[in-house]
Amino acid sequence: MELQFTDEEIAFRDEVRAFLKAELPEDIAGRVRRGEELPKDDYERWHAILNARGWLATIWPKEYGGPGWSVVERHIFEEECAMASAPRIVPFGITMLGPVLQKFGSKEQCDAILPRILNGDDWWCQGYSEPGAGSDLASLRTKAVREGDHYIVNGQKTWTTLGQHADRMFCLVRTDPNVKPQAGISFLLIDMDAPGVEVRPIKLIDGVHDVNDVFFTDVKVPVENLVGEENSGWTIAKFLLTHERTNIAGTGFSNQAFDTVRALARSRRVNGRRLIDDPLFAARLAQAEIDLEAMKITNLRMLARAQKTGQPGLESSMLKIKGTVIRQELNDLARRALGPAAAPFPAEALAGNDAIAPEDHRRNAGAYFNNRKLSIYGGSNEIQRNILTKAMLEL
Amino acid sequence: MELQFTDEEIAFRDEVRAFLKAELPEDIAGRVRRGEELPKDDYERWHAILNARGWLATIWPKEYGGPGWSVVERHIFEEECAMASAPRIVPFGITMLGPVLQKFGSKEQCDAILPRILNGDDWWCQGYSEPGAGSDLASLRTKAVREGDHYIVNGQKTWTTLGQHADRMFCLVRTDPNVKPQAGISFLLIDMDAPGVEVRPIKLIDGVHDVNDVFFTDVKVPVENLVGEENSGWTIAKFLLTHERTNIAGTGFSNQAFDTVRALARSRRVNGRRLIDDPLFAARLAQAEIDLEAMKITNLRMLARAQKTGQPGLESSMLKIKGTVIRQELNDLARRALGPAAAPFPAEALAGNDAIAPEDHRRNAGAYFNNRKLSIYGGSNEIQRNILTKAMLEL
Amino acid sequence: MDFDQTEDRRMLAETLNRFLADRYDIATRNTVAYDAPWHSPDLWAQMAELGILHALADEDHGGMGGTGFDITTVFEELGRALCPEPVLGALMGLRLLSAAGAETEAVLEGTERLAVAIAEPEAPWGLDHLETRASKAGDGWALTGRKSVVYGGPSATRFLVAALEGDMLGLYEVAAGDARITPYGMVEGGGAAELFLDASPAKRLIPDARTALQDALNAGMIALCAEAVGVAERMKEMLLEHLKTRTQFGRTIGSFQALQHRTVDLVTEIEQMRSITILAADALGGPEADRKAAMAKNLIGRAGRLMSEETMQMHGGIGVTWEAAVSHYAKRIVMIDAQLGDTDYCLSQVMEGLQVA
Amino acid sequence: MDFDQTEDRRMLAETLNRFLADRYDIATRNTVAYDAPWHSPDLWAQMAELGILHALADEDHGGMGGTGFDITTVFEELGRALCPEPVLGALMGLRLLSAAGAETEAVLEGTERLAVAIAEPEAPWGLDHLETRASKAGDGWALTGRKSVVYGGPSATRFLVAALEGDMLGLYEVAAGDARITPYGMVEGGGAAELFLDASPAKRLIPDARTALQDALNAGMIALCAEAVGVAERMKEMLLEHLKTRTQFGRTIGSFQALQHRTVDLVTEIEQMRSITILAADALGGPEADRKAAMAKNLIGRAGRLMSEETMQMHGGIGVTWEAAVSHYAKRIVMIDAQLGDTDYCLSQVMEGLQVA
Repeated sequence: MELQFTDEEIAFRDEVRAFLKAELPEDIAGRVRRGEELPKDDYERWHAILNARGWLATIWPKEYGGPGWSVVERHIFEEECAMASAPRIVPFGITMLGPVLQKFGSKEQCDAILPRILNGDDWWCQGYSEPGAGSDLASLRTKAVREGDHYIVNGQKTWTTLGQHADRMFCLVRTDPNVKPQAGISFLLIDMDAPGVEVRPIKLIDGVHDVNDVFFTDVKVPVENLVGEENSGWTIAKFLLTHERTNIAGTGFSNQAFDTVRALARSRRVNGRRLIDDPLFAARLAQAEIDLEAMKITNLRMLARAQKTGQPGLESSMLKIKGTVIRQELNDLARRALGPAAAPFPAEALAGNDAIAPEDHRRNAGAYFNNRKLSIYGGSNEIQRNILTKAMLEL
Repeated sequence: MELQFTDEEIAFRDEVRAFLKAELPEDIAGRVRRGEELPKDDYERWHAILNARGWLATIWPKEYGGPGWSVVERHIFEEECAMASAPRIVPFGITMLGPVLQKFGSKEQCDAILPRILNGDDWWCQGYSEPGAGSDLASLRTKAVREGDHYIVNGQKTWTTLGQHADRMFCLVRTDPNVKPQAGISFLLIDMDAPGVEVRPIKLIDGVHDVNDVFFTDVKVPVENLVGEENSGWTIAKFLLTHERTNIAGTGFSNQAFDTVRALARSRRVNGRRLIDDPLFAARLAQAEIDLEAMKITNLRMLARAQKTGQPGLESSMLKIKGTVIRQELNDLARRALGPAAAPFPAEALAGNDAIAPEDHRRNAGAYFNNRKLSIYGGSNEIQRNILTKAMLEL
Repeated sequence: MDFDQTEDRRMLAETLNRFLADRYDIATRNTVAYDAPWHSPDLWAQMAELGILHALADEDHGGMGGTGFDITTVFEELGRALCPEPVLGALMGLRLLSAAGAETEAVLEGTERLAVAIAEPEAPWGLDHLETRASKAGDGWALTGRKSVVYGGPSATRFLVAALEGDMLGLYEVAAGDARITPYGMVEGGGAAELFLDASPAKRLIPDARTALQDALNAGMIALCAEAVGVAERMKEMLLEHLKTRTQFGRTIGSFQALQHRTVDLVTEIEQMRSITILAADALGGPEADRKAAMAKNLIGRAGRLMSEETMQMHGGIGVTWEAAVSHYAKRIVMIDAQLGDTDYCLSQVMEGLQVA
Repeated sequence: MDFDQTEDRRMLAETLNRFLADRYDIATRNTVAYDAPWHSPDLWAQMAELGILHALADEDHGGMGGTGFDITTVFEELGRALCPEPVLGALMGLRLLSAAGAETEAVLEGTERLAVAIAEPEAPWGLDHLETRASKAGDGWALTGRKSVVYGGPSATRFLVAALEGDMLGLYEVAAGDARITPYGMVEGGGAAELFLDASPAKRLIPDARTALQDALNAGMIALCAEAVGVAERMKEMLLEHLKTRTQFGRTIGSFQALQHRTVDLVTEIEQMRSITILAADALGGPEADRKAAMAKNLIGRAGRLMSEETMQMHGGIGVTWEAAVSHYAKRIVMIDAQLGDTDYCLSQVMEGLQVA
């Protein structure tokens, strides 16, 4: 039993820290820290910086340009990035499509697409969810009908994160309506500028626009854009859903959120004392700290097992649930810490002499509401409980 | 909108208080306050005192010897009894069998049985639950086969509260195994001293014995002991389950429990201060007080409606859930308030100079564990949620 | 014991309900609530004409109500419609003007809009840590200090301000033109403002206003509780509708037992919210008013957060979109907690009552 | 980073597991646990012979272990078997004897049984409010005061007692015969005692023992946490078995989604319990030991109550009967909270760390 990192791992961590200190642009980190929406350019600059160092596609094998890191090294990298307020790496090309192509794609597809992902030539988005097919993905209805050497795609996708920036979408479509739902699905790559593709913004609860509806009307997609066999899309979808995700617990984000709330509670004075000296607030915060400390160990235990066995284990569903619960609790504390000063609408949160909240906290209420999505998307916490019931409890 | 009692109701409350002050034996109240098991004699003495005043069968119509109280008067009476640490009225004869006979029984049955209930000649117990038929009452298997002018009863009942004292049992038995479960059940009265009846104690988690298993082996029951028609027992069972229960929220018990914990927290010193000055304990207690205050109003709202419409409303399921949750929370606080001093086993809780808990608190841990049953019996809180889902949410 | 509303109040509720349903559909509401001045002067005038504001003051002061139950009747309907009009300032202001024996007519008729400025950046709740100071200035007074998150501030014509002269907390009136005001919209809609007083000219209404201010806070807290009940009732309707119509895995999601049980718990909490609000409304003006208002606001804060989070969760993705009406209700019921006293502050007040025998 | 146990500890766990499974079936356990002396001297001797106690002390003091992970290995197995033997006193006593440089052999071999007497009626947790006093008496010392709920007290041959001489908190040894002892069984089984010292003769082991006592408390808290993990793991097995076999309404109750989701949440909490115990065990003896032990004990207290209440609830009536093994586990996991520091006390300790930068 050894909780500490090895000397090599500590050296690696220091290297990551030094890199972040030197290379992460302060303007970008500031926006991340303040919880602002990032412009497309921020993501592209950060991807380019990581790619220059060879640290962009951290889960790709070396042969495709990955850094060849262990599970623990990836974890360290992700934690440090979160603590430094780096933007998250946009996952659609790097974390999702990349591994899919490497496993199911043709050599031509890999050669053509993977380098463009690394170089930021294409921004990818994901076309999974549909209205009426949220947690129940297999019931999707967007259909692709083969006509000669093209598919004709009609239907609608929704919750397409950052789709407004995307050049291409990987997409689940129904290619055979006459078999059971899971059997008739294919995995297709679609150009976002193809005629008949329309992207419409979805404004979220706090006014932020980072997800979209995408409509397809008779969109022509060349058959060579099919990944894997026709009607084998469900296998690919499952691969992606159960694909090793070291960062599912989001401990880096929660660490950062905890530090920020603690600093706020130490500096903010409320009714004659520091907020941190209010036992009721301090009790909530201490409890969140304890839960977070426990989850960090749970996360490391799962990582250590994954490192040994190559299997992430079903416990990733537990980490998803607990990770979102803790992060949402910290978001709640951050909002609550401001009291009435959390009220101003994020878009016009007050600044300068008129400010009522410290600079990094003007979106606390907005972030609290926006992050309610954490327990809904990527397989809602209810779905995770169903998965755990079936697989682990054998009920 | 008027929350206060009327002048008449206040006069009634004062009358009840004066009666309790004068008539409730102090030795009995002491045992109730300390949470001890009561000997049979305590119940019998208390019933006799109430009966002498005409206040025993509070829900019976006047013609059968009830006091003719309104819903609100009954509520006041129950609250005051609980606050004065009176024993509960043993419900099996008074609250359960009485109304059943009045509605479904023959004139002969009423004439023979009801006066004996009032006078304490017979102690009744209830034979509903069976091993394997807990929340799912309709699956009961104890069978009664008609042979001439008798039924021959075989099977087992369980959770028979205070059955060790009982002279007679009212009982659900299966009289027709060949129809759907609900249709083949009858309501039968069985003498506990009949040959073939065996009562075995069930010891509960805290060592207390107040429930029993009851076994029937070829027990002969005269057919005139059938209440209502043969195979109509389910109707009677449902009548009893949905029968107006003014006291389902148990607010009197919770009031009493709250006052007791508050007094304990004010007097007990822990690590240099009164327990009530520990903000974490005080916060829990204040929250429980608030929830209880709200529930008391919820309870009164339901009562006021019942008074007007004659219908208790489905909200009684809400009161069952919330009432048990609050009472169990207060039990938890009472145990927690003692810290390590809650440890001694109830049967030998220390007294005199060696006492480590005040006299009224030596069973706090035992009561906490024992009262976990509150959310299980009488229709578990899960069953209540199912009922509410179906009836109120129309889901 | 009687929990039925009087006929008058039932009519008031129906009138207001119909008015809001007609004029404040969610699209209109959002347009009004999220753009300066974060309320509709037109609709405000119409609401005043309906006599809604008269229900908030007693007959001795030009009104037709003013009891706890008049307040809850009005605010429950405002909550149901998610109405962003600055009625809270009118309610608290009318109570303060009444306590001062000042004229209320212009407020009752809707031509004057009041905002009550008590809270400060480091004293968000209660009256014990205020620092804004009043000093004599000629015939009148001058106030210096900063009042923070003044609800209805952007549209107020007059501010009623709590300020200290020595140790004495008084009530002062400041015309909107006599202070620097930074108006802003709130995350859930509606407007508030920062009020900067720099020797700003003021009129003193009550020299020692502690009791009157606490009464105004109590009334305001009860109003917010009732508003939350209205919000919660409407959320419940939306949730049940969603559970009955949304299908996943070939079934309505309302057929899943885990969601059923969670929904039952929410509905139970709404009853608790209503009950504690009744308790506090009944106590308004009496010796238990402070503690019962704090009790109510605490329970509303806890239950409101649960209601918000669970309702969004069970709505799935749609619940966190701007387009879904439920998301605006979900924001409001949470943000109510921060107004006039949050769960923790109110719990501390209730704890004090436990500690002293 | 490595979360596997060493081969030695794995063997220790297996040995103890097998021993307890063979000798401590639930019926035997209940007979032993609920009747004076609330443990089995025979089984204690056998356990010592197996070398279990040696795992609790380090090599410099006659043992073969003594680290946080040695402790958790032993206590998790004790918890799984619901073993009422007074190992906690041995653990804490061995650490104190080691700190004092005193002889440990008789304890390690099981012939002496130690009980550690720190807590008092009004000072149940921590070291800051103790009142028992030590004074010089001839060559030795005399102690006066009352120690309360001394775990393992009924069977102890020697007591290690915390007492003040002036402001200095020292560690003293009192022979069982030199004090008045009131032994009793506990609600979940096992024994404790009240210890009345009235100028009782004592030997001073450590003049200023604050650090040693806090270390013993930390070790004890970690042991209790690990015990709770063992209890919880066994409860989980019982619950899953029950959910899979018990039928209601013609289905196994484990097929009801509401229970499934609650069970998943329990299982998740068990992982959290294990994790926080690992964290605290790793920190034992280091600079973060106090705070991390408090963190662990707090989480264990919260999760333990949930585990107890939910497991009983899902078992239905049978779960609250004496006959059902699960009820005794349900008692133990709750009563662990009150030992050495409950959720609230431990949370306060963690809060202090937040308050100072």
